[in-house]
Order: sequence, then structure tokens, then C-alpha cells
Amino acid sequence: MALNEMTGALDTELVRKDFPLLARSVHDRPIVYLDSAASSLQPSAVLRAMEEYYEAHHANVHRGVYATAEEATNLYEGARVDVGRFIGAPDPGREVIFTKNATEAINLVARTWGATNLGAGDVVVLSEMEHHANIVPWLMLAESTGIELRYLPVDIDGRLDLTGLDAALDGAKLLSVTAMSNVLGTINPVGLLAERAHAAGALILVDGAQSVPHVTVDVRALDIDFLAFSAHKMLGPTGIGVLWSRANILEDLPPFLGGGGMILDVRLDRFLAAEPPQRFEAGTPPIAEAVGLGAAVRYLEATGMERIRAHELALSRYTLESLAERLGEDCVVFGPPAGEDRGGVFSLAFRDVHAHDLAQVLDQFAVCVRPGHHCAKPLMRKLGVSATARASLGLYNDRHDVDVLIEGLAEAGRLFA
Amino acid sequence: MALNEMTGALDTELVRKDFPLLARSVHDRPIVYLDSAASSLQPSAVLRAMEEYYEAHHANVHRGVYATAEEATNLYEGARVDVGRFIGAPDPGREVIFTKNATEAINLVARTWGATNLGAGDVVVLSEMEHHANIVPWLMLAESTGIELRYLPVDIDGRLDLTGLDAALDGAKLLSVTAMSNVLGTINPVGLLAERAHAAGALILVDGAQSVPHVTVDVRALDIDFLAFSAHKMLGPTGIGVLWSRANILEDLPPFLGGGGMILDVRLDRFLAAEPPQRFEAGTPPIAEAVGLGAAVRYLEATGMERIRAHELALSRYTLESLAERLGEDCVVFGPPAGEDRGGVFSLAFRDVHAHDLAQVLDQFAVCVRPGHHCAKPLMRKLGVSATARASLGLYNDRHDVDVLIEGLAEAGRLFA
Amino acid sequence: MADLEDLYREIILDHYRSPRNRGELPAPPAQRVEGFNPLCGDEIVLTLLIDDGRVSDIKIAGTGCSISQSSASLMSAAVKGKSLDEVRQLIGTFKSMMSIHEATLADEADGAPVEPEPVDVRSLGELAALQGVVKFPVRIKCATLSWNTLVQALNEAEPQLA
Amino acid sequence: MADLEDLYREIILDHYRSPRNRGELPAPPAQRVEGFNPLCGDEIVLTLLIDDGRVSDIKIAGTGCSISQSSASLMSAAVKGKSLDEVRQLIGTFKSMMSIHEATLADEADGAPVEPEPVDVRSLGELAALQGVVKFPVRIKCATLSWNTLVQALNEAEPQLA
Ligand SMILES: Cc1ncc(COP(=O)(O)O)c(C=O)c1O
Ligand SMILES: Cc1ncc(COP(=O)(O)O)c(C=O)c1O
Repeated sequence: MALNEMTGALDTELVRKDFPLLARSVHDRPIVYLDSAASSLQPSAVLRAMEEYYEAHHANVHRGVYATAEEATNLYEGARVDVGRFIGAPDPGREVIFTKNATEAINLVARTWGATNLGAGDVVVLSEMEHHANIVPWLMLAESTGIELRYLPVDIDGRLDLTGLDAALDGAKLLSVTAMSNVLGTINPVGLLAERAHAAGALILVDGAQSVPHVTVDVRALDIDFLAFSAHKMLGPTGIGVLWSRANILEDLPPFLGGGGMILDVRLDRFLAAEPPQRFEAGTPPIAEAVGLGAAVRYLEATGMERIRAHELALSRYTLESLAERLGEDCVVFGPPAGEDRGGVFSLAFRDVHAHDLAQVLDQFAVCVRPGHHCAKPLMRKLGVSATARASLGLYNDRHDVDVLIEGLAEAGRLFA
Repeated sequence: MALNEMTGALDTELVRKDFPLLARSVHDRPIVYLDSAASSLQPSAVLRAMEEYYEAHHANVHRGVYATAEEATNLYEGARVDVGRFIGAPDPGREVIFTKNATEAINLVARTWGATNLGAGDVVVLSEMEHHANIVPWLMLAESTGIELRYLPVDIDGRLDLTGLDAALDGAKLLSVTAMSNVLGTINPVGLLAERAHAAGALILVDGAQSVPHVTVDVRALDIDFLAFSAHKMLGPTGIGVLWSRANILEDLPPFLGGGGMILDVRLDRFLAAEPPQRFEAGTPPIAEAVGLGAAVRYLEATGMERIRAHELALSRYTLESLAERLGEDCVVFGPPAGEDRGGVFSLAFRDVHAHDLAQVLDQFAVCVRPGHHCAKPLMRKLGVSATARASLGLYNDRHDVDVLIEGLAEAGRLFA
Repeated sequence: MADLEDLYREIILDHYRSPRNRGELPAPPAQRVEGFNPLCGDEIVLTLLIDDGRVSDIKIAGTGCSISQSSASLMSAAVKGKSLDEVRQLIGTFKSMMSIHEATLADEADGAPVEPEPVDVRSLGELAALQGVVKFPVRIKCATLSWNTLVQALNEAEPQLA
Repeated sequence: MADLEDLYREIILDHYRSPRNRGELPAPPAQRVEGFNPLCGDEIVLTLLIDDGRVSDIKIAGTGCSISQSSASLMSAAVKGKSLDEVRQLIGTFKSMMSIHEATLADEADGAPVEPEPVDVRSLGELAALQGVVKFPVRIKCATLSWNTLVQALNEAEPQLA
């Protein structure tokens, strides 16, 4: 555990030693990784867990009697328990579904719950700040079933405008919103949204892709119905995501994809689906990836989500203050001011330098930021920009990272003066 | 390359050094891994490639400007090229789709090509030896669209009975068959099936989950339309599979899942899908897994698929002969005799000892075999058994492995005498 | 092979070779329920006749390994003639014997290993022979298949007890 | 920052700051095509007037980075007034200049690096300023966006040439 002995706070210097990629140099400069909102780095503990899995325990799960098959199954199912504990799931063994990524998790809900519970004219409420992963599956469902989509608007500060919330929820069957914007950093009031959705008779799906890695998310405390997130944004490997839902909801859903592992019986003309979560995990699952995700969760727990949040909040304050101080009005940061309802994601506009060019110049400083629409084109249109340069924080970032970012932005200013 | 200097053949002793898991002991005995049909082991080269990816190049792909994002993208797209080359794809960059596993690949075809090209009464031809992964997706499609499924029968030797092939194909739109049975080891005449399917105006999907790891599969030479397979059965990692199809087929298909990466544009009320293969890869893809799969393909290429096949064929002969010699009629092996049309998969029945009990006794010898229905319940019903104990070979197996298997079977005989 | 002998005790092999109450009762009047172990392909068909609050007859068909078959046979012998209350109690006792290992696992994952509830195996009679199975966690599903199917049959037969 | 200066040459920054042929022609009669770079959000609207086998007018709207904007501007200036044959030829020359790196990559992957075809950059005039982009492979898509959109417009305008 990388904690300061005196204060109990995160010791970033120690944390950084856990992340091998931070030892890299780019263009002869030490890397400054500010792209955790796209994908986080992985600590050695996660890489070692997967390596050990492959080197000593690998086998296909669920159907084996021999020792390594049993070990692999226990590791896989153990990861389900780890993940469930991390998000406060009452019954991980029945409620945690491993998917390919957060995107597949949301599609799974649209194709199973949506396809059986929604028909022409039924309303699903989204928001204008959603990632494409939480828009396109519903657009596809709208195409095939004629459901109606409503969008909660984003206000001028980059927060959800909730004045029309009850009107939007009126007659709705589902509210599907992100817990934290991957463009603005805005942390939405999920507990309140869940309450209002339920009061209106709607279920709530929470896109936790950005929140689960950075703030404590407890499905019971928030009283939500579905939660989707990805391992690769929370110190885990690529190739695996999670859908959590209540056992009583999952039990009534039809299967998603068909194949091995999700059946009780198959005949030439019919099949019988297995119980959740197996019903939704067709084919050989991402076993090593689950093991890696389990290790990531344990790393986050050992570090402490509160400590991580405190560190990132303090660094967010520093970032916003330094940008304002050193670059002044040349630099616009979208989204709310630093505070409890803001995560460490900073979408920047710098003078009239295009985001792509900013990122290019920053690359020369070994600063990794992401230019573009961040898979949120509707929000970009609302903000009136086609692209931003996004810097985003992880528990391994420190003030020096922010300083180099600002140094690079200043240089971009000179180049494009 | 682990080749014998004199003969150029595979040197199993050297090969085995590449696979860390083979150094393991179980119940104080060196592990005897005979479950490659369920999942293969991984050579160090594959594990190192993934580790190096995470430690030095990890970033989300496709949207980054900075150095590691570009490296990650090149590694990911490079794996696409590797995989395409391995299966003789004319245009990997447009034809190779990374999925979660072979199961998802087949579901993808059913949900996109199937859903748009098939309607009530249209015929899809399968076979009785299919894995659930190539039955359930079609049963689900039949439920929603009313398509008709026909099954090519399996004959008494465990081969496809092709006498009624043309009748079965009459009016069919798709023939979807496995290239190699995961229960019987039967290698089906895919080239001939493709010819007859095309002559009947049908397309052909080949389930290559078992064949791609063990025999040369060339999509051009075979003249097939779709090929599905999984990395974890071909020395690669879990969490990734492949769908290959012709560019001109893929171009006309609607998207599969919706989200980031698969779009050209998204508005609140509509979206525009990207070109293949991106159109079918919604969300953050299995990046490290693609890197691992690329390394697996290069390992297989360097070893030589012909050499691997020769080694496994010789060892298959030895296995069948030794079982017959040493256990006589007590041991029944399903499927055709050793030969060009048989891979190294042996579904065993031993006296009246149940498969599960066989596997349990074998585990005490550190022998890893898989008991059960092998996700092929219709075939099991046809064979008149509820379960078999399946031993399956990989390039790392040798005669000693087979000898220990037989020793264990004999002990099971004594225990259950 | 010491462990194996603990798993494959003589009573188990005996019930495997000569299963009791084999076959199917005509249904109706019997309650008929199918059980699957999707992981290994075991299938069981349980037919059950309840008369005056007692299991007046029970038969077992299907296929499976020595553990699932002998467990079904042992179960059928144990419940036949018993009152439904006694059967429910027996199910409870048997399941606690079987789930010891599963419980331990789950608790370990929680970081707080808990002592399993002591089970009075004497009340199980011959069924106690299945105790060795808990050392082979993968096989617990084999041993409990018929019992889960029995629970389902009881629930379907008398919704008021469910 | 030597590399950067190679990418952001003076001509490029000039065309970025003062783009030529900015706007939209009324369509119809103009051909109107939209292009997207889905990876970074760049959008381009190209309107094109073909008259007597020549590009009689062309205008560019949309948003994008310095490379995509300057490339579009440079392209518009280069093709305006040219015959369709000349335009097609220019497209070919420009694309070979741009694809050098991509080709090398693909060939490397095949294990057989091949010398790229030499491109006569003199025939490109001001456009040659975009040569520095090939050292930044991710940016090639930026530079070619407007050109791909132009190809699409030409194909839609005259199916016979497609
Ligand atoms: C013939 C066949 N097809 C499909 C599959 C499914 O592969 P996966 O589980 O990796 O999706 C398998 C593997 O179990 C197989 O043997
Ligand atoms: C808010 C949000 N939702 C969903 C996703 C999709 O995650 P993935 O690409 O891992 O499926 C992302 C990540 O890009 C995200 O930021």
C-alpha cells in the first residue's frame, strides 16, 4: 500500500513505482500519462496475477474435474466475488456478469431487458452528456422497436439540468445515464436520479465506466438497477467489462448471445437457458481478464477509494488553478469547477489551436492527452466544438504531470501564435 | 523454433520448454495436459508479448495522437494483419473482425447477416456434430424469424453423412458447419462443402474453433464466406476471437452492437455506422489480447502448421494404437480411425465407468482430460451417451503423456471393477 | 490414491452398481421433474408420489456419474416412506454436509473464514458415505443434483410449503 | 521541436489561418458531400461545381485541425479550374505522397519492406508542404480527409468515371 506514513494519504511517489509504464520515456522525456479516462495504466500486481494465471492455473472453466480446471474456475468465480464486493452487490454469484467491455454491458441490457420490456412509444430517458456507448444501443433499439428517446439537457456549467427531470421521466420505463461525464468530469447525482426514476416507475441504468474507477460506487446505497463498467479504465486489463443487475431482474431476462456455457440443455429444435449470470456469458469467458480485474479491484481496495478520490480531487483543484493562473483566459476548461461533483477530467480549448494540434505538440513533451470528440458527439455539438484536448487524472498523477502539461500548452501557443 | 536438427520435425522436448504451465506438478506428479480442445496452453512468447504491451505501450487505440497510443494502435492493427495472413485472408485490414470468442463471432453472423438476409421459412443447414456455439445462435434466430434448420447427419464412423447433402442444401441460404469436431476429431471436407453450398446458392460459415489451431486453414483456397475461431484454443489468450468474412459481404451488413468506435457520426436521433471491420467492434477492443493472438500466430507460423499437423497425426496414431493394444475392447474411442480426416481429439468410454469418474481418477495422475457433453448435446444423444471423457492433443504433447493417460485409465478400471 | 478411496467408498460404489428405486412412476398421479447438471451432462428424472403427507413412492431415472447416481439412489432409499417434514429436514442436513466447502470458499473470499455449522452426520445414516465428496468441490454438484431435483418436485407438488 | 516544425510549416499555418475557398456553394447545382474523420471529430463539407469537364468552383466548410484544414484549403486552390483528368492525377500523386508511411508499415508486417514508389513532389506545388505529415502517421488521415471527400464528390458527380 502506497500511503504516506504520517498522514495516511496516498503517496504518489510510491504509487508510481507500481506502474511499469510510467518508467517509459518518449522523445527522451519521462512519460506524462494524462489519459486515464480513455484507459488507465495497470499496476504490476494486475500483470503478475494474469501471468501467474497463465503460467500455473490456465484451463477452460466450469466443466473440468482436474486440478487446474478447478483452480481456474475458482479464480474466475473469485473475481466475480471481488467485483461484487467492490460495488456493494448483495449477491455477486448471481448478479455480476462478465462482458467484453462497458459497451457490451449496455448493449446486453438493451437487447434483453429492452427488447422484452419496451415497445413502440415506450420512453427511455438519456442525457445529452452520454458516451456513444449509452446512445447508439438505444438508437438501434429505437430503429427496431420504435421506442422514444428523451434527453436530459446539460446546463451551461456542464451539469445535468434537472428542472425538467420529472417531466422527462413521466411515463418512462428506463433512465440510462452516466455517473460521470468522460468529457466534462461532471459527477451526476445518481442516488437522486434513482429515486426520481423509481418514483416515476422507471428503472435506472448507470454507466459507471468513468465513476467506478474514481469514486466509491455502491449499488445498494445508490439503489440502482443496472451498472455497466470496464476493467481497462480501473487499472484492469482490456477485454473485460461488467454488467451488474439485481438477481430478480436478471432472472426474468431472455439470453443475450447463444452458445456454450449459457444453456441447461440443447436439442436440435430448442434449448433451455441456464440461470444468471451464466445465461449471459456465452462461450469461453475472458478468464485471465477476470483474474486481472479481480487483482485490480483488490489494489483499489487496498489503496482505498476515499484516498484515491481525495488525491484526485486535490490534484483537480491544482490543475484548474494552475491552468487559470498560468494560461489565463487563453485556456478554457469545459465542465463544472473543482468540487465534490467533479472528477479529474479536463476538456481543454486553448486559443484557436485545434485539439489535434494541441495533442501533437504535447506529445513532444511526452504528455499523453486525447484530442477528439471522446465518443460524445451530441455533447460536443452542444458545447459548440468539434473536438477538445482532454487531460484526465489517475491515482498515479502528480503536480509535476500538470506542470508539464501547462508547459506544453504554452509551447503550442508560441507555435501557433 | 523447436525443431529437430536432423529431421526438421517438431522436437517436443524443446517445444515443451516454451510452455510454462508444463513445469507444474499436480498431486506431486508432473502435469499431463490433454485438454487442448477446451483451451490450449500459452507459450512464453505470447505471455511476454502481452506483458510488454502493458508495460510499455498500453493506451486506448484509434483516437490518440501521442506515441504510446500510436504504438498500441499499430500493435492492434498489426495483429489483424498477422491473423489475416495466417488464414490467407486477401484483405485483413477490412476483413478480420476481433470478437470476444468464436461464439460471439457466430452470433455476430446470425444477428447481422442472418437477421437481414433470412426470413420465415428460409433454410440454414447445420450438422449434428456442431458445438452449441453453432446451434444456439441459429435456434435463437429461428425463434425470432421463423427460419428452418436442417441438420446433416453423422454416420456410424463419426463422419458427416453427405449422401443427402444436395437435398439438404436445396433452397438453403447458409451452410454453417464445423471444420473439425470437438468431440470426434473428425475433420470435415470444407472445400467440398463450400463448393456444394455455393452451387446451391448458399453461403458457408465455417466454425474453425478446432481446426484453425491444428491444420492449415486458408479461406481463399477453401473458398468459404465466414470463418469463426478463438484465440485461447490456438496458444493465444482468453478474451478474444475472430470473425473473418469477405469485404464485399461485410460492407452490406448492419452493425452488431452499438457504441464508440463503430460509428462515423452520432446525433440525438440517428447514427451513421463506420466501415468494416470497425463497424463490428463496438467499444474498447481486446487490445492486449490481440497482441497476444498475434504472437501466438507468429509462434504457430514459425513452428510450421504442417509440422504441427504431422506431429499430432503421428501422436494420434500412437494414441489409438496404444489404447487398443493395452486396454482392448474395454475402451471405446468415438470418431473415425487415425488419418488425414481426423484430429487429435479422443472421446473415450471405458467399461461402464462414467466419464466424470474417469476424469476424477485421471486427475490423481495429474492427467487433465475433460468429462461431459463438450457443448455438443445433440451429438451426444446421437452417440447414445450422456458424457465422454475427452483427451485432446496439442503440439506440446508426447508419447509419455499418452502412456500416463492409459495408466490412469487402467487404475480407474481397477477401482470400479 | 488415498483421497480417491475416500470419495469412492464401498457404499457409494454399491449404490452405483445396484441403484435402488430405479425407473419412472406413471405421471400423473406422480410428480415428475427433470434435473440437469449442465456442466457435465448428467440428467435425472425424478418421479414422486405423495400420499397423506408422506413420500409414498419415488423412482429415479437418468444418467450420471457414480456420485450423482449413488447420491440419487441413497436419497431415494432415505426419503421413501418419510413424512414431508422429515424429508425437508433431511434435505437440510444433507445440504449442510455438502455445502461446507462452498461456504468456506465464500467466506474466505470475504476475508473472514467462519467455522462451518457442525452437521450431525449420524442422522444421515448411509448418506454419510457421501461425506468424502466435500474434499472434491467440483463433485458437490454431482452429489446435490438429485436433491435439488427433489426440492423442485416438492415445491411443485405442494406450493403451500414452498 | 525540430520535428514539429517540419509538420507545421509556414505554408500550412498560413492556409490554416486564412483558408482559401471557404464556404458552401448552393447545391444543387453544386455537388455536396460530407466527410468525417470519426477518430477525431473532424468534419468537412465540400461543395463542387463541374462545368465542361472542369472544376469550375469549389468551396470547403467544416472544422478540423491545422492539417486537415490547410490540406483542404491547399487542395481547393490546387484543383480549382483544373480539368477532371488533371484533378484525378493530382489526387493520385498526393495520395502516394501521403501513403508512403502506411505502405511501409503494411510491408514491414509482411516481413518484406519495399521501397516506396518515388513521388514527383514538384508537380504538387504548394501541396508539397504537407510532406512533413508522413512522419506523423496518425495525422495522415487528417491530411487526406478532404481528398477522400473530393474523390467521393467526383464519383457521385460522374458515375461514368467511377
Ligand atoms: C467446435 C467449436 N466451436 C465453437 C467453440 C466455442 O469457442 P469459444 O468458447 O471460445 O467461443 C468451441 C470451443 O469450445 C468448439 O470446440
Ligand atoms: C462514460 C463512458 N461510457 C462508456 C464507455 C465505453 O467503455 P468501453 O469502450 O470500455 O466499452 C466509456 C469509455 O470510453 C466512457 O467513458
